[in-house]
Amino acid sequence: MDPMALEVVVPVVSGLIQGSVYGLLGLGLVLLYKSGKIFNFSQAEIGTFSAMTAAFADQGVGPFPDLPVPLALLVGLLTGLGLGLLIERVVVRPLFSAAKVTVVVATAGVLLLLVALGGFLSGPEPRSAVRILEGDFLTTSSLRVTDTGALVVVVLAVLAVASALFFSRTRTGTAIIAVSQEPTATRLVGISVERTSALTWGIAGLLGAIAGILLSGTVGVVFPGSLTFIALVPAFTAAVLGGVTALPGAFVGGVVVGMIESFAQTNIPKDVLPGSGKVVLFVALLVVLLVRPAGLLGKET
Amino acid sequence: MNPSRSRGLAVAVLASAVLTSACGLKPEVKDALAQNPGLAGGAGGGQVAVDTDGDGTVDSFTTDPGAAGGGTTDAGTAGGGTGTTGSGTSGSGSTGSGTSGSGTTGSGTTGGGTGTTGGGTASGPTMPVKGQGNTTGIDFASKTITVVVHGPLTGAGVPQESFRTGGPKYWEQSGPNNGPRLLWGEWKVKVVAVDDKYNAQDALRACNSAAKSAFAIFGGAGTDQIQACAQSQVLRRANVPYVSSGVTESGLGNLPNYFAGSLTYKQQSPLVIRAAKEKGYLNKKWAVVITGTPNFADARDSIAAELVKNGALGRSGKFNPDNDIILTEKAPRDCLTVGNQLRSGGYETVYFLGQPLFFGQCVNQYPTATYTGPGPSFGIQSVADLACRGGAGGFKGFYLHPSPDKATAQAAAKGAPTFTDDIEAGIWGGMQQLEQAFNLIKGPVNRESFISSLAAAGTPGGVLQPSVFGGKTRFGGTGAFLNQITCSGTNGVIKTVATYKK
Amino acid sequence: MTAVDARATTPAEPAPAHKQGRDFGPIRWLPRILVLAVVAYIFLWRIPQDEGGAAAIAADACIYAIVGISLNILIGHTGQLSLGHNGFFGIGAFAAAYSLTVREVPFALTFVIAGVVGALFALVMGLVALRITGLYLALITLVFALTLEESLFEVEWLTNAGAGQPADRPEWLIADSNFFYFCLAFLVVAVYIDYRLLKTKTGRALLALKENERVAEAFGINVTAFKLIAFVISGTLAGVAGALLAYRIGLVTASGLGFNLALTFVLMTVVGGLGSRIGVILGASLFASLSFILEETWMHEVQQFLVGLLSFGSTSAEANLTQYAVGFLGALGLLLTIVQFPGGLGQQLRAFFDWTWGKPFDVHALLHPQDDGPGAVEGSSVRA
Amino acid sequence: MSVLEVSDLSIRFGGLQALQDVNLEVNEYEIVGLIGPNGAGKTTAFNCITGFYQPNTGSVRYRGQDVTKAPPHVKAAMGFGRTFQNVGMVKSATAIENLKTAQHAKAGYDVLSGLVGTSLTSKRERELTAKADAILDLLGLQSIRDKKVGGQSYGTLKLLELGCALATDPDILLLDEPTSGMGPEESDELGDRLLTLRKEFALTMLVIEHHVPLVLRVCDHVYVLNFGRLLAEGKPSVIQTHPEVVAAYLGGEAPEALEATTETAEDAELDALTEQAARHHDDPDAPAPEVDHEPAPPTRRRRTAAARAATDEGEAERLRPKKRATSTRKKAAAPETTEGDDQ
Repeated sequence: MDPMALEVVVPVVSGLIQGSVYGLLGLGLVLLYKSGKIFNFSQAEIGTFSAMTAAFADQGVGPFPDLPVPLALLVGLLTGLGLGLLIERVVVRPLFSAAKVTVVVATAGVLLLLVALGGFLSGPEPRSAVRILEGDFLTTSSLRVTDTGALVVVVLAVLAVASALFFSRTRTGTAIIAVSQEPTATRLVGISVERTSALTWGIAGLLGAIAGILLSGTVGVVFPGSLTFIALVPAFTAAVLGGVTALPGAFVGGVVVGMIESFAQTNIPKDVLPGSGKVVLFVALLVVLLVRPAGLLGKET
Repeated sequence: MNPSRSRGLAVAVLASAVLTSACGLKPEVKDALAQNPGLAGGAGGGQVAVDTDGDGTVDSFTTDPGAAGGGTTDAGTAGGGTGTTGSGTSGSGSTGSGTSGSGTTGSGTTGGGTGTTGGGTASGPTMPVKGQGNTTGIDFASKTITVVVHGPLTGAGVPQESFRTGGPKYWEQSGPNNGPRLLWGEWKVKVVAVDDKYNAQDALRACNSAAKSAFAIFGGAGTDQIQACAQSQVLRRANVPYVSSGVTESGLGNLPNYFAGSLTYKQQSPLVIRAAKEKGYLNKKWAVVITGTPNFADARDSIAAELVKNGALGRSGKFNPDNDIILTEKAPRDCLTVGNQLRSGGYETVYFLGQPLFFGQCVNQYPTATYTGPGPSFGIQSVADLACRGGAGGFKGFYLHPSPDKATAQAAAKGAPTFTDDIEAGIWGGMQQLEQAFNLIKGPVNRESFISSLAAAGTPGGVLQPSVFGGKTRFGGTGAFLNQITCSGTNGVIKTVATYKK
Repeated sequence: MTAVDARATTPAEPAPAHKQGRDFGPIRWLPRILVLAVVAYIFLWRIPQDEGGAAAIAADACIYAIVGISLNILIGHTGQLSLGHNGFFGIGAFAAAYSLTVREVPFALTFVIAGVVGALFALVMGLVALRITGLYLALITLVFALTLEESLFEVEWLTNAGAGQPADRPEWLIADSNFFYFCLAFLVVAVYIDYRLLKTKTGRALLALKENERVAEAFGINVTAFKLIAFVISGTLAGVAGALLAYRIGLVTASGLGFNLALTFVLMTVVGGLGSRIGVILGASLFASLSFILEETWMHEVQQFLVGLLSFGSTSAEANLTQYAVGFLGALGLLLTIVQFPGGLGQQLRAFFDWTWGKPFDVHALLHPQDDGPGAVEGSSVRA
Repeated sequence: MSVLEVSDLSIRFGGLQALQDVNLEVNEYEIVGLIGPNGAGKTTAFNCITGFYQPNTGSVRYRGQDVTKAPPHVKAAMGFGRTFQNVGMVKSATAIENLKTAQHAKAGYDVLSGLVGTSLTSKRERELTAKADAILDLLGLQSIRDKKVGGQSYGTLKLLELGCALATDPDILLLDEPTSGMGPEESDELGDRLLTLRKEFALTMLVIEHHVPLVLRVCDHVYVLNFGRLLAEGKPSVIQTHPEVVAAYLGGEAPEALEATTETAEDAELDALTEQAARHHDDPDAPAPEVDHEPAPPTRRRRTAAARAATDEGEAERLRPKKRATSTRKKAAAPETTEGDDQ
C-alpha cells in the first residue's frame, strides 16, 4: 500500500464527500444570502425535518402509510418546499423592513422551533434514514466510498451548475437577483417582491430537503437537530469561503472545507491538538474574511 | 481446537469452584437469598453459556463451539432453581485486587450534618423509621421510597428510552400477579428516570438535584456521567447511596457512598483477552478505538498491557500502544476519519469503547473487522441495530457486558414482562440489585444503614452477575456475559455465548 | 451657569399626570410597596428556602442574567452580534475550575482569573470585530466558540476532556441558598456596572459607534478603543458568570457549553428586550428556570393537562411533548418577540415597571407599547 | 500662522482621482467657504481634512503641526469640530444626550472611574450636562431637550448638529452644508448665528455651502472645487462673477438655482467617483485650472465633460442602484427638502 495513501489520498476523497455534503447545505445558504442578504440558521434543520418525514413515510410511522422509497423521498422534498414557503410567509415577510440581523436571529428561532417540532413528532431517538442506494461505489485497501457518498458529490455538482445557470439564464433567476438589489425599482417594473421572496425560500427549502435527505443517508440516522449539529457551521464556513454571492462558490467552498477538515483530522492526532479540524477551519475562515472578504469565488464589492 | 477445549474445561472447573465457594457467603447475603428465593435462581448454574432458543446451536459465527460450551449448556438452569444459592460469589479472596477501596468503607455513617444512627447496628423491625437516620426520599405517608435512575436518555445518539422504562418494569410490573413489587411486605418503590444528556455536567446537575428527592441513585450508563455523580460533593455529604454499573476506577475507589455493581472496564480487560483467545481472534491485528477522556485511561492502559502481554498484533508487527490506539472525541460527528484509519491500518480486530452512535457509524465505515470490548455499559442492542442497518456487510463481534441477551435475562428474571432490549434488562437487573441491597438491611432503613450493609456484603445477582463488596472494595462486580453480535437483515442479534468470572 | 439652574428647578414642578385625579400619598405608594415587598419576600426569603430546588435554579437565573447583561452590552449597546458568548462563558468556567482544582488557587482569586481570561478571549474577538462586521462577525464568533468547544475545551490538562474539570464550592457556600445570595451579589455588581456604563461617557460612546461610527469619531470617540472596551467588559462579565456556573454545578464539561447554549444566550437576551436591563434580566431568568417551572411548580399540572390533550394517550408522545416543551416555548417566545413585539419582555412590561417606580399605571402603554423602543436587534454597524 | 493649511492634497479611489492637488488655507477667525457643483469633491476634502480618509499625497497642517495621519477622533480632540451633510447625530438618543456625547473627548474622567462611579465622575457629568444645557439655550432648543433626535424636523436637526459640533469645544469648525433643509429665512438666521458664534467662541470656520447669499454674507474667502481640482479662489464677490465658476455650474446659470436637491454625503462621494469615472479617460495631463483667473468664456471641453457627466447619469444609476435606493429613502424620511425652499 502506498504510504501516502492515509495522509493524502484518504483525506482528499473523504474530504470531497464530506465537503459535498457541506456544499449542498451551503448552496441553500448562498441562495438566501444572494437574494436577501441573510444567513438562514434554520437551513440544516429544514433538511433534518424533511429527512425525518421522508424516513417516517419510508417506514410507515405516525400518520404516514408505508410508502416505497421514491414516494418517501417525494414526501421529504415536499416537506422542505412547504417549510421554506411557510417560514417565508410567517417569519421572513413580516420582517421585510427589519434589520437583517433581526431576520437572522429569527431564523435561529425557527431552527429551535423545528427541533422542538421534530422532537414532538419522533422524540429524541434516531431513526434510520431513507436509504436511496445501498452499494459500495469503490472499495480499496484504505478507502471505501459508498454509492450514497458518490451520489452526494454528483448531486452537488449538478445542483451548483444548475443554480448558477438558473440565475444567469432564466427570467425568474434574474428577477430574484433584481429584487435583492433593487426592491423598489423591481416592483415598479412589475415583479412582485413577495412572490419572488416566496419563490426563493421555496427553492431554498427544497435544496435544504435534498441536502438533508442525502446527508442523513450518508450518516445513516436522523434525529431532531442532527444535521444542524453535524453540518450547519461547516456549511456556513463553506458558503463564506466560497463567496456567499457566488453559487458555484458553495461547491468549491464545501470541498475545500471538507478537505481541510479531513486533512487536519487525519494528520493531527487528538492528543496533540483536539478538534484540529475545527481549529484549522476557523483559521482558514478568519484569514479569508480578513484578506479576501468576498470569498474565493465572490466578486469584490 | 484442543487448546481451546482445554481452556473450556478449565472454565468449567473454575465454575464448580465458584459454586462451592458460595458456601462462604456472608450471612446477610444468605438471608437476603432466603428471603427472596425467586431472585437467586437467575444465573443458576454459575457461569453458563446459555442456549436460549434451545435448539442446541450456540452460535453460527464462532469457530470454536467447544469453548462456548465450557460449562453446562442447559437452558433449564437459567430459569429454574428456586431456592438454591444459584449464583455464587467468588468469595472475598478474589475481590479487591488492584483496588484501594478498603479502609473507608464499612461503617456506613460518614459524619456530616445528618443523623448518626449507625446502619445495621440498631435493632428493631426492618423498615424505614421516621427520625432514625437520613430517610430522605422516603414518604412515610404513602410508604413509598423514591429512587432515581440517570442515563443518557438523549445525547448518546441511539435509542435509550429503555433507561426510562426499565425501572418501572421492575418495581411496578414484576411483583406478584405482575403487580408492584413491595419491600418488607408493604413499601413501594417509585423510580424516576432523569436524562443526563450523555454529559457529565448535566449528570451532576441531575444527581445533585435528585439528592433532595431520592433515597438512592442508580447510574445506568456512561462513564463520565457516572464518575461525575459518584464524586458529587452533594451526594457524599447527604450520604446518598449511589450504585452504578462498573465503569472507570479513576477517582472512585475511596468514595463512602459509591458502589459499582458490575465489573469495571479495567477488570474486564483480561476477560476481553480471554474471549479473544477462546474465539480465535487474539492473534490478529488489533486497534483500540477509545474516547480520549481521562476516565478511560485505566481501561486503555489495561487493555494495551494485556494485548502486549498476550502478543497481539498491531498495524505493523506487535501491538504498539503508540500506533494502534486511536483516540476520539466524546461525541464525534461521524466516523469517516477513524474508519479510514482502520482501513488503511488493515486492522482485523477493533476494541471499541465510546459513544454508541459513533460506534455504530464506525462499524458502518469499517464492517470487516471483528469488534470487541467491554462495550457501552448498556445499549449494545441499539448499536448493533444501527450498525446492521448500515448495510455494509453487517456487524460481528463479541462484547462483554454486564447483562446477558434478552432471552437469558428473561429467563433469569422469572415472570418479568418482556424486555425490549439490553438496556431495559440491565436497568431491571440494576433494580433487582437495589432490592437485594435493601434486603441486606437489618433494623431501621435509612441511607446510612443501606450503605453500611451493602458495603459489608454484596448482592447475590440475578439478571446481573453477583457483586461482592465485603468491606474491601467498591468495585464489586464478579462477572460479565460474553455477548455475540451478528446481523440478521437490518437487525442486530445479540446472543449470550458465555459467562465469565473475574 | 444660569441655564443649568433654570433646568434644575423644572423637575421640582409636580408632573401633571400625578396631580390629576387621586394623589392620596400613602394610597398611591402602598400598592407599590406591597408589590415590591412581595417580590422581595419571594426572591430573598421564599425561594432560598427550597434547598436544592428553587434556590439552585434561582442561582442559575442570576448566572444567566449576568450573561444577559454581558451580551446586552455587546448586542444592545454596541451593536455587535456575538453568537459565541458560550465561548467566553466557558473559558471563564474552565479557568476557574482549573485554577481552583488543579492549581489550588484561593477561591476568591479564581473569579479574577475567570474574568481576566474571559476578557482576553473577548479582546481577541474584539480585534477581529474591528475588521469583520455585521453578519460575518456573527458567523466568525459562532465558529470561534465552536472551535473553543471542540479544541481548547477538550485539552486534557485543562479540562479533563469529557470527564470534566471539578470545581467544589467552599464550605460556606455549599448550601444552595447561600450560593444563590452569592450569585445575586455578583448580579447586583453586574447591574451596577451596566448602569454606570450607560450613565457615563462610555455608554454614550458605545451608542454613538453602534449607530454611526463616523459621527462617533467626529465627536472625538476612539471607535477602535471603545469597541474593544465593550468586548472586554462583556467578556469579563461572561467569564465571571462562567466561574459561577462552574461552582453552581461543581463540574465543567465542553459538551455543556455548546452551540445550544450560545443560541439560548442570544434568545434570552432578545426575548428579554435588547437595551432593557430589567427585560434582559427577566428574559434570562425565564430561560434559566423554564424547565424547572414546567416540571416542579403548579405549572406542571397545567403542562400535564395540555400534554394529555395533545398526546391522545400515547405515552411516547407524552414523553416527547414534555421533553421538548421548553425548547418549543423558548423558540415560540423568540419568534413572537421578533415578529410581534420587537421590544421584548422589557418593553411589554415597561408600564408595570414604571408603575412600581412611582409613575401612574399606563394601560395604554401595556397594550400598545411605544414604537420608539429599543427594537429587536438593530445597529448600523450591522449593515450586511 | 494659519489655523488650517492643506497643501497638494490628492486622493484616489481605485482608478478614480477624487481630489487632485488641492490647496486650502484657513486663517484665524476666518470663515472660509468651499463651493462647487455636485460631486466636485467638497465632502471628500472634508473627510481628508478631518481624517476619515487618508490622502494619497499632500498634507494637512493644523496650527503648523502636521496632522495628516491623525485619525478623526484625535483631530476631534485637537479641536476639529465638524458637521455632516446628512445630519451626523445619534438618532436614538435625546438632544441633551447627543450634546453630552459630543463632549466625549473633554469628559475629564476615564472609563474605569466612570464604571466605579467616583465622585469626580458625577461632578464632571454634572458639568457636561450644564454645558449641554447652555448650548441648548444658546440655540433656543430647550424644548427638545429630552426628546429623541430621530423624530425632529430637518432644520432643527441641522441646528442641533451645529450645537453638537460646538459641544466638542472646537477650535476650527467644519460645516458641511449647514443650511440644507432650511428655508431662506432660516438660512439668513443661520448666517447671523454663525457670525455670532464666531465672535462668542473665537471660532475659525470652513463651510461647504450652496446658498449663495449666505456665502456672500459670511465668508471672508471662498474656494471653488470642480472635478476634484481647485477651480478658483478669492473674495466671494470676485468668485460670484468668475466665468469659469459660472460655467462649471452648468452653462452659466446662477449657482443657487443648480442646487435644487440636497445630496447626501454618500451621494457626494459617489457622484465624485462616477463622474470621475466618466471622464477619467480624458487627458490626465490637462493643466490644472489657474487660481487667479481672467474672465474667460467656458471652454468647449468643459461643456462636453459636463454634458457627458449628465448623459452618463443613466449609466451611473446602473452602477449604484443600491445607494440610490438608500438615498431615496433618506430624502423621503426628511420632512423638508430644499426643493421648495430655494424657489
